[in-house]
Amino acid sequence: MNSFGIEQFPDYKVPGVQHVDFSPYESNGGSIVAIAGDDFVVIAADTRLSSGYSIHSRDQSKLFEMSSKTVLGSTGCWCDTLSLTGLVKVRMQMYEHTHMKTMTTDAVAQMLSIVMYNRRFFPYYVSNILAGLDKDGKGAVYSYDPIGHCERATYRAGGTAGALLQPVLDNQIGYKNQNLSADQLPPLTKERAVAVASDTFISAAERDIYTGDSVLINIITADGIEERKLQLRKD
Amino acid sequence: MGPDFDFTDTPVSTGTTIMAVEFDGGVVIGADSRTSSGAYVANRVTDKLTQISDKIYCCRSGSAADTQAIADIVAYSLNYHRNQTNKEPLVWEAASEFRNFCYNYRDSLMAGIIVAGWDEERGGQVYSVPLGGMLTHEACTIGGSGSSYIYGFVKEHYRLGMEMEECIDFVKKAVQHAIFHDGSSGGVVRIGIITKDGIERRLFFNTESGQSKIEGSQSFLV
Amino acid sequence: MSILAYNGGCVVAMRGKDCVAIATDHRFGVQAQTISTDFKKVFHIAPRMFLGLTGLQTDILTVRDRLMFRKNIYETKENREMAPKPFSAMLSSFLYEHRFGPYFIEPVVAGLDPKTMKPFICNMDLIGCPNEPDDFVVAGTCAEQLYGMCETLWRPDLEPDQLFEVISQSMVNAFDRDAMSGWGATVYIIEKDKITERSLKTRMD
Amino acid sequence: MTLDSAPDVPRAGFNFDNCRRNAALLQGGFKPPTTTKTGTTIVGIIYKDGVILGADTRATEGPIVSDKNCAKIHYLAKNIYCCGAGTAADTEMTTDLISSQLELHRLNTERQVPVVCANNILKQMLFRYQGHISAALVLGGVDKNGPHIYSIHPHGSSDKLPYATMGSGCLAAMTVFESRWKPDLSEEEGKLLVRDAIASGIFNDLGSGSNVDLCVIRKDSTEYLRNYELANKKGERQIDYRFKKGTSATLHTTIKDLLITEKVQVVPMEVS
Repeated sequence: MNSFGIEQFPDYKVPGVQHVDFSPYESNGGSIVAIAGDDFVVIAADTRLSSGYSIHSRDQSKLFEMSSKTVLGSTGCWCDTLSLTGLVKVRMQMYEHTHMKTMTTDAVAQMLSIVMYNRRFFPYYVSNILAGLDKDGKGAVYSYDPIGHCERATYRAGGTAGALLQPVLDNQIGYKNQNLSADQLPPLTKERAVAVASDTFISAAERDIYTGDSVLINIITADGIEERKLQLRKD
Repeated sequence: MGPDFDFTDTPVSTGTTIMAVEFDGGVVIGADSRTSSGAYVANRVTDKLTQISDKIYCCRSGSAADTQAIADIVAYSLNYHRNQTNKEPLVWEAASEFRNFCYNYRDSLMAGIIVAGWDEERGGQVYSVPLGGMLTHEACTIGGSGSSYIYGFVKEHYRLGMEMEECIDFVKKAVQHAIFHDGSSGGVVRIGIITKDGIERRLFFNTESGQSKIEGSQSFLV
Repeated sequence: MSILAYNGGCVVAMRGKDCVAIATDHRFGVQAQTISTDFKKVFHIAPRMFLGLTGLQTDILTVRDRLMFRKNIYETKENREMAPKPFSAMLSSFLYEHRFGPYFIEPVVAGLDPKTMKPFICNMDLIGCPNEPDDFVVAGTCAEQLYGMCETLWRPDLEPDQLFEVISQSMVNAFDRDAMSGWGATVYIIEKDKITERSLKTRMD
Repeated sequence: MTLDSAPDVPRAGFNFDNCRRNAALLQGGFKPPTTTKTGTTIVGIIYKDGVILGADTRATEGPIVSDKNCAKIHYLAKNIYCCGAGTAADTEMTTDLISSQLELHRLNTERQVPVVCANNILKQMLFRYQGHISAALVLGGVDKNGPHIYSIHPHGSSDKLPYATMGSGCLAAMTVFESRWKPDLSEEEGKLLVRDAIASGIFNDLGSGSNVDLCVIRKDSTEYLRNYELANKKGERQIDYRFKKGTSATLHTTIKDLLITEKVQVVPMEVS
């Protein structure tokens, strides 16, 4: 610091010397959980939008219906979420008009990765989880990091309470550490997936201040998308 | 990612307008009533005219904690002094006590104080102890963040030898202008008139006319 | 990285019906490097009381020794066993003494009151703010994961056997999602008449 | 704690032994650890027969709730209570310390301690520590001069007010008071007003949450209403998370028996 001559300033606050930082990113909170089954996929997100210590909205869906078989859950910096989902929707429409068919979940997953990597050095600050039925009709969950790394999984938690929820899914969906042999593992039913997803949100709302108000659950099957809503803590 | 907002790190300060004017037979002191913590108004009915002894008051500006602490210490010390000597303290003694603290601890204090009062020896007096701990005797002085907006007003309208009511009106108008222009000054105008008979307090609400006046109303002293 | 995460590790304690459980992982590391896998962060300090300390290893050992010293003086002076409640109060004021130069630890106390046999759990932040809930307390690098697990699995009035399963599953699944803790775990179930110590089979990565 | 046989027992008061080491560690690029904060909404009002204090019950460590039901209204004396916001340990220890000083003062003077006395001791202590003890307090009590509410900031300034709010939810709570507080409220009106102010903090400020605590101090009685209202309950879980015995794989088990069995054994004495 000496080369800038800063050392001449006293080490207490001097009136008039202020520097303003502008940060392009903001964390608006929220969590997502997605669980894939054999012929269905469940994706859930809370509806609280906040920043700092204040709540912007108690009823903001973070689930975006990309097609009848694909839903994208996105949290993080909400303005980035909006611009990213808008862009993906446009690209999907262009694809539909060019190829005369709707993009499959796998294709959306790949495209989302590319769209995000395009902003490698000024990334979208978002935590994305894509859920849908793949081209064989099986449930699929894709999770992303902010610069577009894409990974297929059977269950995934993301957002501000991601760290709280992921081990619960490991345990209750993945039956990790349960001392069970392969034939003892019960098959995953739709009801259980929905129940675990909503229970995880009840737990997250207890401990994460950014998760709460209510949780929206989308259940995607070959018949379409069913939507459910569950109330959470409001504080 | 935790919230950055932390109210405990924001110091509370009386971003203030304070003022004092001498007249023949006493002094008029005035202040706004806003205490802010960053952008939040922590107290909108503050009394910045703080009693030091029967006929000596100070107007506080700067850090609320610092000025309250110094005022308490000086009030204690003058009270002790009075008990020891059986004499009412002089305004100058109070002012120099303030100066001593403000100067000795000038690196760690944020305090701009006006000391005003009446004593047997020299009548009504106004002393100013600004940020670095200087002490000056002035017939009319202003202080605090709001004062920079009213230097012109004061220069234009201050005359030596004003009557008491003229002084009151002058102080009231000056503080009202400062309240209007300065974001960290606000609320009501509190005025004190110190003469040989003690203090008379007046309160002017921030109404359109500015005339709404309640005398002898109960105020919340610090 | 926070200094509290320099050596890694985690501790969790839970209340059950007339019993308490406390669990610790076994890892001692230096940042990402695992040095040893037999460092238990839970210490047996009175017949029915355990103290768990997570954070900087050097401070864990220092604080444990200093507390034992103070506890021994108390027991010498009072000629009785120290109950968990006064022990926590002592720990809290010890940590707050170092308010402006803290020990980088997060303590957990679990035990049964020697007279009433009532379960007691307590945790603190590094400057000694006590927290005595009636469900569970967590500390360490995977505190968030532990909160998620415990909030989901814990329920009131768990019997010792069930309490063991709940605390084990909570801890093992939580530290599997944390690179700084794990590598084995030990669970202590404290009951009126016995203490059961079980070491768990876990992933070693 | 002074004991001749243990001359190494530390003296009372703060200990700065670790400061140099900790500063060196922080220089090495480590982030300072977070302490438990009470984001908090705390309030106090004067009503017809005394004062009512109120607080929420959430303590946070960054974005995580570390205590869902903590008590933020602290006892100072029979007629004085104090709500604390800021660093949880600081508010807890500061109020405890002042409480014992007030008790000693009461025993020395044989009088009920006035509220100003608590205010002065608190502000002088906080000023001495120049804001490093981050305790933002709402002090309330009733003495022979009547009811008093003080709000005390961490740097040691205090304001005497008819109604005060503090903490991260102060703005939300203040809106309720600014629109509905008036002099000479009845006790029921006062409790409702304080409840509403705390509730507005709980629901609109993320740093505050869980339940409402109240404390009503009258001329000659005090009522501490812990968990006056349970504003937020945990949701009902849909699955019973019970594990079969043996779900967690164990390597080995040791059982330590704590039962002390006494047996009387008669030892025959040698008879000459």
